[in-house]
Amino acid sequence: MADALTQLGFASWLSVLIASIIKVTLILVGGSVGMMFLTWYERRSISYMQDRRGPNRVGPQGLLQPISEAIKTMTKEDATPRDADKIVHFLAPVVMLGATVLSFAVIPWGRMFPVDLNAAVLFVIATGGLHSIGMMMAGWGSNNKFALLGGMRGVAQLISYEIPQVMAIIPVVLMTGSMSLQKIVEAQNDFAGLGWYVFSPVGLLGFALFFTASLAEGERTPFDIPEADSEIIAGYMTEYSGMKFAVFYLSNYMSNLAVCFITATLYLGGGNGPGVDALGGIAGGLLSLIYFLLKSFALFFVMVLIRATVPRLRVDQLMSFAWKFLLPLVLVNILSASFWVALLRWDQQWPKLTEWFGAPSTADATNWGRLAIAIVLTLLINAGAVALIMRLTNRNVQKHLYTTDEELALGLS
Amino acid sequence: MNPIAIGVFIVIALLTLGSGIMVVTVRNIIHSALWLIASFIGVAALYLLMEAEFLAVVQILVYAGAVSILVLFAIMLTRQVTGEGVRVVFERWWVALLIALGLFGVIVPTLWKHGATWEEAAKLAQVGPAPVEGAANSLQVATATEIGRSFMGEYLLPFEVVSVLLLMALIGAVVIAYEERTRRRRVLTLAEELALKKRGIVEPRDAEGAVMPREAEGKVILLDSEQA
Amino acid sequence: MTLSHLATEDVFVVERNDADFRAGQGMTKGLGIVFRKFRKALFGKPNSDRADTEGQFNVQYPEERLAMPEAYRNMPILLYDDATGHELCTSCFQCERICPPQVIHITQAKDPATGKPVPAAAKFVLEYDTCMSCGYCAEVCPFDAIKMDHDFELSTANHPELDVDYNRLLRPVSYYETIAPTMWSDVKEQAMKKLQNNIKRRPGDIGRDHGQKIKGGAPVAAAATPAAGAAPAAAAKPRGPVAAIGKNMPEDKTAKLLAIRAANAAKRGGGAADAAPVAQAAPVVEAVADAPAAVSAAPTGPVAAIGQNMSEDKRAKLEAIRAAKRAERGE
Amino acid sequence: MVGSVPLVWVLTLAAGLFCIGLFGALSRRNIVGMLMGIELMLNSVNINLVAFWRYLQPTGTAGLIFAIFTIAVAAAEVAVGLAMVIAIYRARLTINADEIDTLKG
Repeated sequence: MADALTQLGFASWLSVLIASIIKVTLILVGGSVGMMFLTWYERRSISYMQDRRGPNRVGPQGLLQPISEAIKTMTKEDATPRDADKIVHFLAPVVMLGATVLSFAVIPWGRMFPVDLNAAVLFVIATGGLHSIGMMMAGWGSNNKFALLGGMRGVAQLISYEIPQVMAIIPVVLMTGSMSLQKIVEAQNDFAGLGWYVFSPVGLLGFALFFTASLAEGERTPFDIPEADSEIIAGYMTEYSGMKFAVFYLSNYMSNLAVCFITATLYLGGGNGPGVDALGGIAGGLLSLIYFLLKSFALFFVMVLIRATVPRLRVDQLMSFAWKFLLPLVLVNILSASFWVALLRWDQQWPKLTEWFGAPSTADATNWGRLAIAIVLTLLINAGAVALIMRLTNRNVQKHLYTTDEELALGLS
Repeated sequence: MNPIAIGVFIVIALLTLGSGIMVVTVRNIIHSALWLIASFIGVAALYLLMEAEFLAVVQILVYAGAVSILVLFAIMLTRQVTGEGVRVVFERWWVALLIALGLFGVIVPTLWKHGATWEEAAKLAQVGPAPVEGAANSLQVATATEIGRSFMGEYLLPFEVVSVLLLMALIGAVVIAYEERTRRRRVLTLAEELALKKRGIVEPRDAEGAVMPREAEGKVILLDSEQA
Repeated sequence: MTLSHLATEDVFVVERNDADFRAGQGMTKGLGIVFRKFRKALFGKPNSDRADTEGQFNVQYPEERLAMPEAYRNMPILLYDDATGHELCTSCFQCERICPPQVIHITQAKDPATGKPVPAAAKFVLEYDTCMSCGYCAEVCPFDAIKMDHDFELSTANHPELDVDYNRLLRPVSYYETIAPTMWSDVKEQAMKKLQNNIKRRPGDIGRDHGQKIKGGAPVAAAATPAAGAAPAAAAKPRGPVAAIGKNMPEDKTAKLLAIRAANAAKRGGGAADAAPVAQAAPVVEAVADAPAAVSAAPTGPVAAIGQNMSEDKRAKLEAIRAAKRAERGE
Repeated sequence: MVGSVPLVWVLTLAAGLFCIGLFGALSRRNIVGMLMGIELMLNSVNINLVAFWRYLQPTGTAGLIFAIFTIAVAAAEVAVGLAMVIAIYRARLTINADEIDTLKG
């Protein structure tokens, strides 16, 4: 975009500035409109899951409901507790929203990449990590015990789930050989745009693990412990009202949107799909955008489905799930990913082997054989690991850790 | 000269140094930690400006996301009292100020003395023609891929040593901070506190065994052998 | 809802002590159930079978309404005779005395010539904001002059408006007949007889024409509802005074509301035969076309309407009691 | 960046940050405050490493690698240091450096 502006006769620094401003505006507008749609979408779909109809009054099918609610929250009184740390209390939602908006800088819309950062994948995780600061500020600055509890819980949860989340991405990075989201999308364009990572055993397990960890990162049910309303009112948001609360809400939903976008990009091929390359040009770009949004909103539907189904976890269950279940599986997945890469991309890993056997190519018949071997091998490793972990974490195997009802009744616990 | 780059650099420098000064001068230790985060983010922006994208992201991930949170947790767990009249710095803080200013006074002239030499070297180091203003830099700076290759090749041994160090730190931190059940202190309920008071058992004491003022210690009592 | 309705596929027993490999089966099944609910609610027909556990049950309130049970009570109203315009109230102060929150205030009318009290009320004020809808007044009234209304859309931004005076409390008997046909038919004879006795003792226009502008038994209907042009007179007739309460509404909204109410009244089968064409004319009715047959058509008359929510034997019992009463009165 | 901002500016910034961190580490009574000062100093060193890498050897990786090692060591240091702070607090109920003087004669 900057080049086009330079050709129009702008000074180089001015064209860079203008292009950046346009991009930032588009990202902000896209993000907030997406968030508005998301709130409507979640409420409508969860309503139908609960045999209700949901918001359907404002605008066609209630589509304007988010706007009316934005107006409502913004005109509400913005109360600050007397003993709160005023500045920290004020800055907390700003930090939260800022972190979320930052992550949108690298998130692709179909095949449109706002910024193609080298370490884009890591960048998204890092900005997600900044949420914990905002949460801590909100919890501490409110001078409210529920807020502090919620903030502490939230931070503990966020830094625990960051580890499986980052490590679940490593297989994707290994298979692509790059951390740039653009390269990751390009690498999933085989088989007429259907060579998504989720179709390989490594990618499938990675997808499940990453999505689960992301649910916890985005504080979605069943991991919404920081704002468990039945226990600690609204967690770190207890003392927030009006505009600041709206900013928290916006940040939450925008980060959920970002999670869906990132998952779709990493594992579901981003904007890839049949027909995108054939069309090409602007039509292809539009089709890729449509594919991308479809995938993302299907993922969000799964989030809503989980929210409508699964009850909230306990804090200790949450932690043991991260450390005893997700983390070992993620490590095993990295192992099988390295097998996968070694079998399919050995020309890049071991130049000596290439010298002896020649480079593997997709057209080669032997490559299909290698692909089959890789699939079988990784499938065996992953399925075995899942079965083992399931078995080990089974209540019956760990019977000594649990008290039975009889023991409870006898008071032996 | 690219005015945008210089402007951005000055803004980042002011942010970093300003929040650094706030870190060491602010009374409230939690505010101090929050300013530290701002300083870290300023440094990350500086890395980004120097095209060290991977390092910038790592800086945010490790420093702003993890270290600062650890610091905040430590502050909150140790319940440092920052009321009025509590000294936050040593009595002879001006000595520290003199040392710091003296060091700065030594370093900066030295740097500027060699500045011209480094400029020459820097120009030589940029492969190809010197970067044209505003145009894309033709130079291919090292990216995450090269870093990875270096870690797996040239720097393999240090890499392994660092991973062992991290593991040791992990275990060590757990061992040091681990709290045995018998020594656990907890906040008592009002009823428990009253009951203990009635029996004359508990008066909160500080390290020297002197009775602490109630406002200062916040209902913490010792339940272990120290109490006897 | 009976247990037998729940087919075995709807009940999932998760054996907690099963040593087998579970691998999130419970979670998958749970997600499946919720998804099925979603599918049925989204694509299925609106569900009116209360025994079923899935599908859309919602009534889209302002457009669609459930029929009220006859005995539903919200706020008290006063009745007057359609034909003569005479109010049924004789200002006997029974209601004022029994009212627990003491929100009824009556002034007895006096004959201007003699200064003697007349069996009619000069002023009758009821504080709707404090009224608790206990229905004691209607219960205690010996002349069946005070009854409980079904109208619950009374919200207003103007608080003093809720101190309702005589001319806004009055409703014609025919209105009450449409909302509670059975209950009225039980007491009709008696009440009318008492009214005739009272009229004899009322000189002049006392006890008549409290803001109703009825002279000589002119039809009450259209007078008070100019806005309700769309709604047929017969059905709209009772709602004149109510429109006064909602006078802050825009015209078209009022008209719509009246049409809806007319349609509902027709659905209830409340005796008004000429309301039948309304039922077809009003567009709203189509929205609830799938509603249970018992609601939409009431061929068996008022009794069936009242007993919608009753069990068979209870209804039979009630019917027997009523028959006995009627026999007692010598019908 | 390169060609616009001289290397010396960046190094001066790093020197300033280092001195600020030094002042914090020396003057604060609170152990956590001292640790924060040390973090600032480590950051300024990292700035130096990256700046020298970018200006003098941009195609190599030595500067970046060293910066990453510094970050790793700093993370380990903070983890152990804060664990020690918590342990000290538990034993002495204070984290002021001048009050932890059991060894003083």
